[in-house]
Amino acid sequence: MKYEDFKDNETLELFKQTGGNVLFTTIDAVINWGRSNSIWPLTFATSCCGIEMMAAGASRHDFARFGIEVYRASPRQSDVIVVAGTIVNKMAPVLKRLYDEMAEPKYVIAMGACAISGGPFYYNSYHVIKGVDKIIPVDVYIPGCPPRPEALLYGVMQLQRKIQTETIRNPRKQPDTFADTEIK
Amino acid sequence: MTNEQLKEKLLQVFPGAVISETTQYVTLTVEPDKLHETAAALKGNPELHFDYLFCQSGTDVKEALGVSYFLESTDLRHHLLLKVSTTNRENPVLDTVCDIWETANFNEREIFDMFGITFKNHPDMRRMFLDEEDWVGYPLRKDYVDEVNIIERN
Amino acid sequence: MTGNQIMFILFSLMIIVFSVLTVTSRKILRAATFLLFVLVATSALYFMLNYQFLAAVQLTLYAGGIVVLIIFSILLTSHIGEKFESPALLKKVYAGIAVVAGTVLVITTILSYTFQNNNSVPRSVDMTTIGTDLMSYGDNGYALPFEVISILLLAAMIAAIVVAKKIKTK
Amino acid sequence: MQTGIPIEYFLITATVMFFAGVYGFITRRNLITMLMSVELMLNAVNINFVAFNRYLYPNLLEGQFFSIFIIAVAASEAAVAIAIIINIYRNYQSIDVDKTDQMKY
Amino acid sequence: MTEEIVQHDIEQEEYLLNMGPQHPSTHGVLRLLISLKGETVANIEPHCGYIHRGIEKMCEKLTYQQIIHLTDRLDYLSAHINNEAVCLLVEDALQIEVPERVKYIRTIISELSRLASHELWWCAFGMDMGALTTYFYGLRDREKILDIFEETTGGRLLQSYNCPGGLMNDIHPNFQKRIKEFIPYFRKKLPEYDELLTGNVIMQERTKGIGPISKEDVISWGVTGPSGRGSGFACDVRKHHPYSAYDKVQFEEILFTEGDSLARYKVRIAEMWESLKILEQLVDNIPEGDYAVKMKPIIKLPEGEYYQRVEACRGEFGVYVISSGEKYPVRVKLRSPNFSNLSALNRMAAGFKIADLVAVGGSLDLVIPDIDR
Amino acid sequence: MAFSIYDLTAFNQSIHEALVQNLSPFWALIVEMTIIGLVFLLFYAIVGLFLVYAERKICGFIQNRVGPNRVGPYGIFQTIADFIKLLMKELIYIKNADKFLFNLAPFIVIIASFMAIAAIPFGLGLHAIDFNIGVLYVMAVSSLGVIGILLAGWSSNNKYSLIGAMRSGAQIVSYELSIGLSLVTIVILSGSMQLSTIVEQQRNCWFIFSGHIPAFIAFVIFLIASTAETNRGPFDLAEAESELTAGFHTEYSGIKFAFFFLAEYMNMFIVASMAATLFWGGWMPFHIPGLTSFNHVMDFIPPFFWYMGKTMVVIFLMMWFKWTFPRLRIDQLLKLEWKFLLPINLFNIVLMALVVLMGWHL
Amino acid sequence: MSSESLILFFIVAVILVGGAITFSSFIPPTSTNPVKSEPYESGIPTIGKTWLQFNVGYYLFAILFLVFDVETVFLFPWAVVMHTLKAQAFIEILIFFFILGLGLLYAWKKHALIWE
Amino acid sequence: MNSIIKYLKDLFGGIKTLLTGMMVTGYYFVHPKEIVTQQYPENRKTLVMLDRFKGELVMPHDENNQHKCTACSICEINCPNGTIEVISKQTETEDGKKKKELDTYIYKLGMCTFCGLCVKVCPQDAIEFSNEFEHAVFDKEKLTKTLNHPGSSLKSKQTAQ
Ligand code: SF4
Ligand code: SF4
Ligand code: SF4
Repeated sequence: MKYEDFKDNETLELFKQTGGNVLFTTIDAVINWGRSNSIWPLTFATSCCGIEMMAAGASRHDFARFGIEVYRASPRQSDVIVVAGTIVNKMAPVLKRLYDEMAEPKYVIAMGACAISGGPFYYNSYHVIKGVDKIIPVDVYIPGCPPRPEALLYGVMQLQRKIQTETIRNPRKQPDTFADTEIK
Repeated sequence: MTNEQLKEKLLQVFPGAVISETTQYVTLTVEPDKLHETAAALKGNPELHFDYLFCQSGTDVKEALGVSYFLESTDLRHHLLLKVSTTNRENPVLDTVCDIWETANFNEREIFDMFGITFKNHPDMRRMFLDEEDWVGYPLRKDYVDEVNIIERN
Repeated sequence: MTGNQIMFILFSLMIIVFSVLTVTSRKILRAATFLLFVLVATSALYFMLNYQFLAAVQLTLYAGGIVVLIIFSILLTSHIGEKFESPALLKKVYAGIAVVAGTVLVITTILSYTFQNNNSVPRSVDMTTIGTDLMSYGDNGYALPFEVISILLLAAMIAAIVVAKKIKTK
Repeated sequence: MQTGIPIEYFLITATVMFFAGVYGFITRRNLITMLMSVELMLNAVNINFVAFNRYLYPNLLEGQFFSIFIIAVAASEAAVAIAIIINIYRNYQSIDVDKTDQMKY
Repeated sequence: MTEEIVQHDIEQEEYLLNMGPQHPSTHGVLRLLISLKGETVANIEPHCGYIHRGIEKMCEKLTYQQIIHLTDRLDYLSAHINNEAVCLLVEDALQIEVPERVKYIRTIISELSRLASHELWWCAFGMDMGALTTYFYGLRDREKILDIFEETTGGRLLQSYNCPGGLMNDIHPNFQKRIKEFIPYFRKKLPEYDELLTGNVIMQERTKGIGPISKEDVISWGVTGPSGRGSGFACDVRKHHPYSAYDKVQFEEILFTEGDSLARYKVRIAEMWESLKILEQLVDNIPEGDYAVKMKPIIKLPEGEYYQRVEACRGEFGVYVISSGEKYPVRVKLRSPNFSNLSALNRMAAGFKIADLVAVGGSLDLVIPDIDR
Repeated sequence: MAFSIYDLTAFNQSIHEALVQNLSPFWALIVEMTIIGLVFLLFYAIVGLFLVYAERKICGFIQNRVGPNRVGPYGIFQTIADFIKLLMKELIYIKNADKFLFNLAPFIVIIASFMAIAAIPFGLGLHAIDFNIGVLYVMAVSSLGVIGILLAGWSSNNKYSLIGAMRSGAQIVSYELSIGLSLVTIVILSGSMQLSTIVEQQRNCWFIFSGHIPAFIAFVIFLIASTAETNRGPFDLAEAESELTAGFHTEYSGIKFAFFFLAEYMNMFIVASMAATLFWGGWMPFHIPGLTSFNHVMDFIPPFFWYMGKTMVVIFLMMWFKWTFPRLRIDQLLKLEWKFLLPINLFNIVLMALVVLMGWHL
Repeated sequence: MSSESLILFFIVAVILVGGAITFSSFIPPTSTNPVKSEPYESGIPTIGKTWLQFNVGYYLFAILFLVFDVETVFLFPWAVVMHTLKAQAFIEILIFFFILGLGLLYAWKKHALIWE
Repeated sequence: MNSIIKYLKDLFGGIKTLLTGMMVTGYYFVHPKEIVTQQYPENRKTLVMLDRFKGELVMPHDENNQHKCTACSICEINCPNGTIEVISKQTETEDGKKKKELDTYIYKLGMCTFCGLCVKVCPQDAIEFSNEFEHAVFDKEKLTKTLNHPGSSLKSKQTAQ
């Protein structure tokens, strides 16, 4: 897919850092190539969006083409956490814990309206987190309720593009605001 | 059994019972202190034999906290709505029926969680969904307010 | 210095260091791991001496069998945080003295004795020889011990099962 | 054949190993570690056998056979010993010799 | 003194093991706190609420049309059927007779939902058992159904196709054609399911006699749906309280009496055949007519209490509404089948191994958001 | 013989001689072995990566999908990307874990499999070390891997790991017996334990044919047992994802996890090679006695390809198993071994001895 | 090639594996937070000890394994000479098997082969 | 004897079931044409969404940059979760009458549940769903969209008819 076909290129440009000598750029390119083509997700699905995530992994859409089919059940070995579904107050500490237990570098995809903003449960709900970006830093947002599997694939490609902007000398910093978010 | 027959039968078994009828189900209203014995009789009486509690719901209507039990007999195929309510909002206590219908075990925990109705003799009276340690209040009550989490839609 | 010598030094050092560690480590599973290293190094010595079958037996039975069994039982009986309290100082000292004395004594004896290197033609130790010896009766035959081993194994198996059997009266 | 390595070296290695086993056997109070010490001693003996065989009687196989049989016996011994140890553990919740001899059946 | 060897005679302290909230075998965010003795499960304590979204509370602030979009998200695999319950309730309360066409279409889509749901269950169950390929075959066939959904309703998983009084829009012209293509296709594929998993000796060994529960217990615990019918509890709402077009079709209520995981498994497989049968009977006979009756823009139910039960994919789904005559309901209670089914898990799986717990959990086919609501 | 054109012994010899002439014997050995070690390690890594890729493609095709295809043509660089990723991933240390053992475990696992590969004949003269006890050696060395697994499970300070480790420990040691005994069956037939001799003896007829029924039984048992020994489905209880998340390596991240992963595939490769070598004649071409011209054609396929081809067929079988069958439960698994495979195996040995005794094997 | 070569083999492997691990423990980005080094248990803090009292059943299999392992090892030399010694070896092994078969039978009868 | 026969029957029966299973997977392995994978980013050119697919809410504008929305806010009220915000402005027409007109039609894509109520209730049919699904972004703000194009105006009645 061509660069122009993607959405939100403006934000991507912000991520891109200039500079670095040739050696580092090459190394970066190699490492980023490896990282972006081997994004192993954590088996983490809370509700309806999880089913579409499963569907994305199945034969019709075949996640595996991107090399992403290696679902790891242990956060130690996974690279991306796809928050597929609603996160409620009781689940939030768990999610945060899982995120914390993952090994760097780690990424987060917020899949579906619930993960982005609480979606259908934004108003009048007493137990839903209004967007996972309140507890963990999110890299890519995929709207939809649920997003169709292609949309998830598209989101993954967006994440790949984002990973490719990283440099080894200046890895993506975890925003300080999240370092010690206290979840009640 | 038709609803009419059922009503007669009920009056036979529980003389002086308060019986009404919604569009669907015969409704039997009991006092909290009679609840357990009525329930036991409903299941135990071979001609009523309500062995299947298919829905148990807490209610909060007009001052009274209550519980509705939807009963069905799996062999006689008749239905009953059993209702009980208490006006004590501070410390509502009802008898448990989970020794009669096992499914009440979880349902009563849920009702406790959502309405704060405590069930006497329940083996495991804890919150079902919300955090046991630090959740305050009973969300499904009409007077529940929660400024932190709820965003009201104007 | 030849390769052989270097390797010998390597392995004997390994054996010595790890056997000392085995008996002094305060974490039991580590001790077992050190024991494993000792046994593997021993088997490497056998390889050096060209007793390949023996070395493989050492690896299979000692390293792959006994150590696995020991580790299993450790996994069953002790907990990761557990450490032995180090033995009483006095005991340590006594044992140390006795052991050092014994070692010195034996080593001096060994050193003072001159071994007669036998220069007769080494017998080849390929599998056929071993097998034939093991199967034959007579002077160089080990048929009897071979059968006896089976009885030993039978006994061990029955013993283990009997011991492991639950005793209900308790 | 093994030029350059005198037999004494083998014997010394075995000696140290043996006495390490002895030390462990004396100081350790844990049955499993004691068993491990015993294995060390047996192993030291094995090395001796093999060294003697190779250096002094290269035309025979006795040393090797002895070692093999020792290993087999050691295995059987370990099997039974572990069975006993586990049994002790079941009954006393401990495999410490000091504790186990206080608690009589 | 018995001669038998019992290996766990140590006063084994029970130890606790967490399964979930993030665990592949709990199919979502259920947390099971398991007390183990050795590898035997002594007790299972389900901890729910990791996806409790307070839907019942939210319903009190929504109109009846809007409730639909929340019932979708309860048991998302039988989204359409849940919606149907709400719609039927409203229609009953207002005494509206919906056109026959609507009834037929609703029934067809319900059965398609059931097929899709059972296929997903099959693949998830296979995965639980460690047969990883089932996952792909099940979802492959499910996609065909999703295509039918998408073409007509615009949604793959959550259709929001029902509305009080009828349907959101008419069926797509291709609807019948696609179903007629699908039926023979799936009739060919379904035997493969049996060849791959059902007959497999390992699978049989692992499920036969595992997690048994008697009919009395099933009734008492309120276990419904295929799980209940695996124990011989005749609880098919479609049969006993027919709604929509179910009184016009011939189908069997699948009953098995063993009550073990294998029976629950077989019920679902057999139900897929039944669903195909129902589809065949209906698909050619969709009557002409409107796809919805005209409703007032604001629906107010007369004061009173209403209850509607339907047969969702996992059991009996019920909606209980107390109305005060306003446009918002006073109380909405959603009787979710999974909640009751979960409560019996301890009864079924205690005394078996952890691996069996997974098998039993798989055979119950739990959908956690439906439990937590 | 025609295939002697592929004999690499002379080639090896010349390298050896060049080294010996130019360096002192000690250094010659060191250099030689380092070269061989590096070559083997490279081979090891390539095979490992390839197997991972193959597995993903094969299961893709079995499951009606295409598998990795976006990284390089047909996705062949997929596993390399994975490897780079894993190499650049943080290593996590677990609180209260026994750091020494925690780090040691992957070493043991990977070195055990690496040492085993040294004895396998890949082709005529393509042999790192040709022991006269080769069969026993491979068995001995690969049996050490289980220690690594046990250590990994225990030292992670994690319940899932511990259960996983205990399970796979019990499983591996049990099935090792079956492997050993089916190897014995073949040793009876060949009368040698040297792998090169065993291969040589199959010049005219592979053992699986010349050994009649007992060899076939032994092969089946070997296949089952080696699938179990390598912790692969349907025997993958140790990492039974639906019960124990990731089993004994739950707490391992990054490259250490990669080593476990790699070792699993390499063990598979080793047992497959053993199966190919012992039962299907290793690098020996397929010969039908009597059909000389056919045999000649076969001879022109280089031995290495024969060897690889056979190994891959066995590996494919194992993958096929994995992607078809449900997982066994631990007690069923042990029952299978102790109540079925072991007695059948013992019986089979006697049968084979009888075959040899009667001279039917020729 | 001599068996010493094994050792070099071994050393090469150790160095490369160790090198990879060392590389990987310094170069990649790291982050620290309090829960990262806690054991993972489905996203919930671990309850109780992480060490479990295991089903003791496992060790019985380990013991039986050891016994049979010894047997296997002794079978190898026999197997090699089966060709040459023929009947003599055959008879000896029959005796050997008979005795061990008794053991297996015993274990079977005592239900030692069933896992709890 | 019977038990032995049963044992063998079980054994071979079991093996047969295993082989049946392997036949199924093996069949698919050797039939690559059964592969159902649609290769999404590669097939993007040819990918046709089913026309009712609800991907995103849009407000169609005609060539004069005119839309049909009268800013009546019915969709806003009917939306179950407040995804839509209709901001209207009062304008004066030539003849001096006050008239409500659409100022901004805010649609929060990150919240929409695609229930379709808004489209259904809109009296003017001013909004509809598009098939677009490639929405993933790095910045959440990008998901809040203004549906009416800048400078657009209400379609006059005549042209609408
Ligand atoms: S965004 Fe929609 S589909 Fe996804 S979890 Fe939330 S409600 Fe379910
Ligand atoms: S879109 Fe339709 S319903 Fe919404 S404000 Fe405009 S005209 Fe009214
Ligand atoms: S589709 Fe539903 S959620 Fe989305 S804007 Fe329309 S009414 Fe609101």
